[in-house]
Amino acid sequence: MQLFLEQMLNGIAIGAIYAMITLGLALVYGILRILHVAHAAVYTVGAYIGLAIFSATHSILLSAAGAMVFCAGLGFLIERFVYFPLLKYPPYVPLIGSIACLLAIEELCRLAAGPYILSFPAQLPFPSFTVGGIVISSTLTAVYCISAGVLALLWFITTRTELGLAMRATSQDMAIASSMGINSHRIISLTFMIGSAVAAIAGILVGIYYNQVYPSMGAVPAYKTLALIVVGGLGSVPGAVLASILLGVGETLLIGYAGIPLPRDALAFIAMIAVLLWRPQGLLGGRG
Amino acid sequence: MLLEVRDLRIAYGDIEAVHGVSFSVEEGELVSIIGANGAGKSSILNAIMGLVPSRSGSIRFKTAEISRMAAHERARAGIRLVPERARVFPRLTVMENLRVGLYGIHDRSREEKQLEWLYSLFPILAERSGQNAATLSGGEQQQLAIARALISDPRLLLVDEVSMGLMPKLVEEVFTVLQELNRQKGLTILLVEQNALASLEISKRSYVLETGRIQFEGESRVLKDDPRIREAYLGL
Amino acid sequence: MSEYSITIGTLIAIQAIVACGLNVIVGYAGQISLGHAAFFGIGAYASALLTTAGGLSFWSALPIVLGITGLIGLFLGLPSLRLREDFLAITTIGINFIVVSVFQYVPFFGGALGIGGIPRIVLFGERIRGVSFLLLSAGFLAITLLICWLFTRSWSGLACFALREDETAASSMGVSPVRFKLTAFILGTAMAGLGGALYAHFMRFISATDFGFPMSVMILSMVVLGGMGTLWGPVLGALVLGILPEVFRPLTDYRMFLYAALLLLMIRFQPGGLLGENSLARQTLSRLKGGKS
Amino acid sequence: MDEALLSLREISMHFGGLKALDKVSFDLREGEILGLIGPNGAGKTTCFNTVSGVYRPTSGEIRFRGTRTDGLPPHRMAALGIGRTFQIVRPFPNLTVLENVIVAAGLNCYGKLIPSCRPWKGRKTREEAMEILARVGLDSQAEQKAGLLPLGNLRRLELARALALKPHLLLLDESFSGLRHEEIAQQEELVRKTRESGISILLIEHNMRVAMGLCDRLVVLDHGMKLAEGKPESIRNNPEVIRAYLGKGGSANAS
Amino acid sequence: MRGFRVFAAVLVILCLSIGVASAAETIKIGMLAPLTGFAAADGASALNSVKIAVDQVNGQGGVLGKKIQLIVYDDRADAKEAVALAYKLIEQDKIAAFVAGSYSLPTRAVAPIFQEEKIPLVAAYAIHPDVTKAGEYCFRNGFLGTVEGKAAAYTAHKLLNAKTVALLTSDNDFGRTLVEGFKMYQAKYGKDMKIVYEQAYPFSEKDFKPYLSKIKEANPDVIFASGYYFQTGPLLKQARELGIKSKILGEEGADSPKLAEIAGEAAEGFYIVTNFDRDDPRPVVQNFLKEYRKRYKIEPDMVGASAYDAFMIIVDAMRKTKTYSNPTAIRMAISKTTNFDGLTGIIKGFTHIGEVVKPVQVQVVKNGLFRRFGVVDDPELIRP
Repeated sequence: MQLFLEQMLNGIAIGAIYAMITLGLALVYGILRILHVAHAAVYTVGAYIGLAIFSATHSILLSAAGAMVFCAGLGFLIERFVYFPLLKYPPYVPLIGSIACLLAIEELCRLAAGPYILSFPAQLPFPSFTVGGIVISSTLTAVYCISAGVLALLWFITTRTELGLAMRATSQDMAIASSMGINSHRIISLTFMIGSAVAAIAGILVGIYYNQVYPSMGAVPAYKTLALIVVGGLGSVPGAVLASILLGVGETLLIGYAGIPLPRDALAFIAMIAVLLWRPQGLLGGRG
Repeated sequence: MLLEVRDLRIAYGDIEAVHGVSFSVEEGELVSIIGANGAGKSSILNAIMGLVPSRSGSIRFKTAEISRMAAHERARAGIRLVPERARVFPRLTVMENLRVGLYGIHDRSREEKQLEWLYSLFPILAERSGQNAATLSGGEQQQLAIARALISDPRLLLVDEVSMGLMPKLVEEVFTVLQELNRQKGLTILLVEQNALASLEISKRSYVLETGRIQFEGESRVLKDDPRIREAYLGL
Repeated sequence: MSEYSITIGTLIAIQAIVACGLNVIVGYAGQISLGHAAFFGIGAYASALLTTAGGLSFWSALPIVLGITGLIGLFLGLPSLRLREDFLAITTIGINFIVVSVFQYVPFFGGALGIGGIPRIVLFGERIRGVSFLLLSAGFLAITLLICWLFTRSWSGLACFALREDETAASSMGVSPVRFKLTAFILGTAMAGLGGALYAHFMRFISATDFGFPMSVMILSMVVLGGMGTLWGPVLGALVLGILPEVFRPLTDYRMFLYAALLLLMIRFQPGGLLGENSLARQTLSRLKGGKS
Repeated sequence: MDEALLSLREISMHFGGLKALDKVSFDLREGEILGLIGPNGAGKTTCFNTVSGVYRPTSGEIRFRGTRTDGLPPHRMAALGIGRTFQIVRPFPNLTVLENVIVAAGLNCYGKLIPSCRPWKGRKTREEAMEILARVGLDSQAEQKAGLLPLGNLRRLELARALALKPHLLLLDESFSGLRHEEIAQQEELVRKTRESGISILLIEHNMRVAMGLCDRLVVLDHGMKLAEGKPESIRNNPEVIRAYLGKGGSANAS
Repeated sequence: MRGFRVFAAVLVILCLSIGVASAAETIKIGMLAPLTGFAAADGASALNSVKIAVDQVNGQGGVLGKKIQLIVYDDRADAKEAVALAYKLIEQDKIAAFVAGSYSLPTRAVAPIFQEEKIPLVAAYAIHPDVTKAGEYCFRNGFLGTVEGKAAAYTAHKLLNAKTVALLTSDNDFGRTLVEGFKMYQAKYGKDMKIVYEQAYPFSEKDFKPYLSKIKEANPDVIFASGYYFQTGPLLKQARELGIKSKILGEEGADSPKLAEIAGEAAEGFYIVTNFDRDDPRPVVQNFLKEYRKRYKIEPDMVGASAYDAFMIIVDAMRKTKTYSNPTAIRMAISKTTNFDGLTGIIKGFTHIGEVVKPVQVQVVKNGLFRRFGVVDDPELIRP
């Protein structure tokens, strides 16, 4: 029982981290119908910028804020200069652009910060608990609190603010939304910026959680998150979050109990194909 | 003149759908453009709203040339559209759909009043306010689309084929509401309709459109009995 | 001709064969596939296993390899019949990841150690290597191109074009979408299998990582950059993307960055491909001809 | 009854809760031009799509030359001898005009393995296709990319493609919409000639002038139900039809 | 269009900037290393160390009066690229010998080529058995997986007195052969040491808690966790977070200054079997450490040390035979290497298939640094 609970707690934490990365992708897909693989590059850059600021100031808050701003800018640039001009082409064209973007940014990170794995020695000011023999470390607490906070904030923005309403309206019918006075260009850019800012937090969190930041840290998330947004229902943000957490827990339990040495990415895609066969629109997908 | 359209041409790729139409709407008027389907009516409304680019011609609204403005700028200038087939946001609730209509207008006191008024106009929307718009029936969606356009107090309301696919009784109701809005609140409405007789009934003036051209125009009272209408529709 | 350029040339020829196969699926039949490297790998593993564990010669193994890859292609082409574009794109990525992990984690396929000791191809009693391997690959590339060319001239090819352009209209002309989409998948994946078999016997040692998703992207980039749906596009794409990294070689540290940046610029400014409609090459060509375009 | 080429019996089509078609029945006789008309949203296109095999009707029966066809996919319908055009033209834009027509000429090759591997660039095929193009007046544009044609020519191209199937029945989906006056006249002429060559025609048309002038008989749909059926003159004077088209009016000024 | 013109201009400039390096009368030694891509850190490490070696040799006046010129290409740890580059090194650069500074995959692919062209190859840290099997021209300065596995088992059994062990293995070629070696030792000498848990984990794994939770239940004396430092680092941290008290033993993949950075406190008391002893008092080691720290402001690692030795073994052979142009002689000299004073220990020699024979080092982390813990030099164990 204790083992099971430990596994669950850990699985949820992993799922929460997945969710933070997948969120931005789901947001972007929902609004532009683009598979934004380069999102993983934004996440990597977030970790690097966060680490750089942290090394200079030793303030994790400043580091997070700086990384968010920087990544929001990066997301904006990618949207404006890569995706926007390619929107009228079939989806594989922006996808290749996106992959090229991912590679280029990864390489830039390596050139700027060196090929070595850098450690992210930040201590997050979160307590650790021991409940009934189960240890919940401070990093785990941090992952829970921060991801819950980010998710709540995002939920608040999308459901309770005018901006969120405009984002949702734009993703459902861009033309009609603009005929209601919504500047859809700006909303698209803002969506990218929000998604990218969240990716920055995810990057920093992962960096601290595993205590490593390196150029190719986005390689696995880049494609795995694609499977996750499909499982969740393309474009559905709550679906993506649900899928991420389910996958985190599922992976952990499978590995913990079945002892299958399958790489996790393949597991995600197997889950995706299973879901597609059973429910082609995804777990929470709207359009079938 | 609130809206003045001169020699408007609209093309999709190589195919020109509207071959140079001119018409105008005065403040407080209810004007209808009628014609069988495929005549290009919706294209005209979409071009005024800015959803479809016009190839040439001018669109003046409140003396300003708007034909090169973005759709959201036109919306902010006071033009609102009730689109064909309603096109409500399916995964927003009724309430949220209405709120989208208020985007960029920050006057909370007015919001309450407007909602109250719209709910009295369309009681069913009050009942369904928490439901996703996709769950509404066709008629309810159409009412929601009208309410969504009205909530911002537009200067000019563009209404695109509200009668399409609706049961006759609902058509009547919707037209009555439009007429009341025009008469009692002085709302300027440009109506595009296939349902000729109902449109002629409530509008002051009408334009009859056939394959992308305005064939004739006049006072609706007079046109009602014009045999040319029947001809345009039924090919007599 | 040095072994170095022969090696580069051989690899380009092999990749061009695989790219031609993808072109049949994506360019001719209009079906998205982002996991083509999986079939490249299936071909390589099939040939490697048949010639090592199976003891067959390359030539007797080849038809079996083509059959296996074509059959698996048919099976994996089935999702294309019911999935929307984006779902299909991601599903094919998934197939790539799954196939690679099967190679990597199932001991039958050599697991993480890969498969080594793959024999050389023997032709007319001669062990093929160096220039002869290049010529052999070029020969196979020529055959592949010939098949592509014949395909575009066959009713099947025409049916695929029609499907690519407009599925609804095509089916109302009597073209069965199921039949011809699957035809394209079988043909395209069999070509990837051919490339895979050549690759296995050229490298004589293969491991799963050679056929990962980055390889799929590389192949797709070749097709898109060269000009999708054109006969020579994939070959041109393979040439450009095969030679560029070598040209950038002296810039060691900046090489991959420049490569990625160039790919980005090319796709950004020539999204239709170098030989595609309205491409710079076509425009120049028509300007040179002086005729009206 | 026996001579009916195409017959629909109690066809219903439901999309979720929406009844797009409600028990529609009618017959099309050999050699006839039958018009399917009705106001926007009346269910014409849905009806058309059940006949052409795009939709499988929720209930009811469709027979073509005696065999039951409801639920068959479009390519099987084509093989049975039903050609169609599209309301929103669907050319194969990157193929030439000639190739567009040749696609349809391959009808007999697509079903079998060996013939489908034969080349399509034969002289005979080409000549046949050119002949059809000449019939619709597109022979001079044969080598042009179809995507570059103006709408009027695209409508003719669609007709040519359908003719290349050598069909018994031609389904024309608003083949006149978006055309200019002179083009409409040409197109009408083409349709008449087609019928004279022995091909029966079912058409959807909202341009009443065309429908009235061209069709032998008309079926009027409204709100998914058949409202009337008969010769153009009787339809024209049918008060229910007039009301369906022009609307009722009169009662809107309640206040 | 303007954008395209800029792009074209960039392209032209790039092409022009690629000059042709002309070489004076030097001895050319080739090397492939993954300088970009996922393995870039190891590539950099290997290259940095070999550069020191080159400068040291040239500082002493070179070999046989000639300077050594190192020619390095980036293979991105990709077999395809490596094959082409091997030919480039052989034909265009006409190298005299080759240092394989890359991973198993590319090294395994190029070994037959050097064998065929009769150019001596010394693999630095590639561990696949096939590398040396390519022929008599191929040598390896790193340990075979089985050797290191046996050494690890010995360490756990004799040095750490384990009665129960858990094996958590990186699922790649090295991890698998390590386990093989570990079990070979256990079957022969360690019947009283029980394997209570055995599991392979995929290479991309970063989260070991599912495995560790199970291991915690089994509560072994020693956990033998193979893998690279970017895997073992988080593993240590997570193990200690879960409250696991078992001793943890890793292998040379974890031999990186980055390990302690990543694992922090949790790295203390972590053992590895490896190919480099930092507390070795011999001048060759201490000079290297000093120079490396001075130049690169970072701690050197096993990868670098192995590459350094691979290079030095070649140089040593050239000096001994007094030739740099006769590959057969160089090859013979390498195969006859005895008691070579190497950075990674006293190299006793090479077996007839080209595998190195030298002691396996056991290190332990103290105050964030790897320190000597012991040496495994039982000839029974270290002879492949």
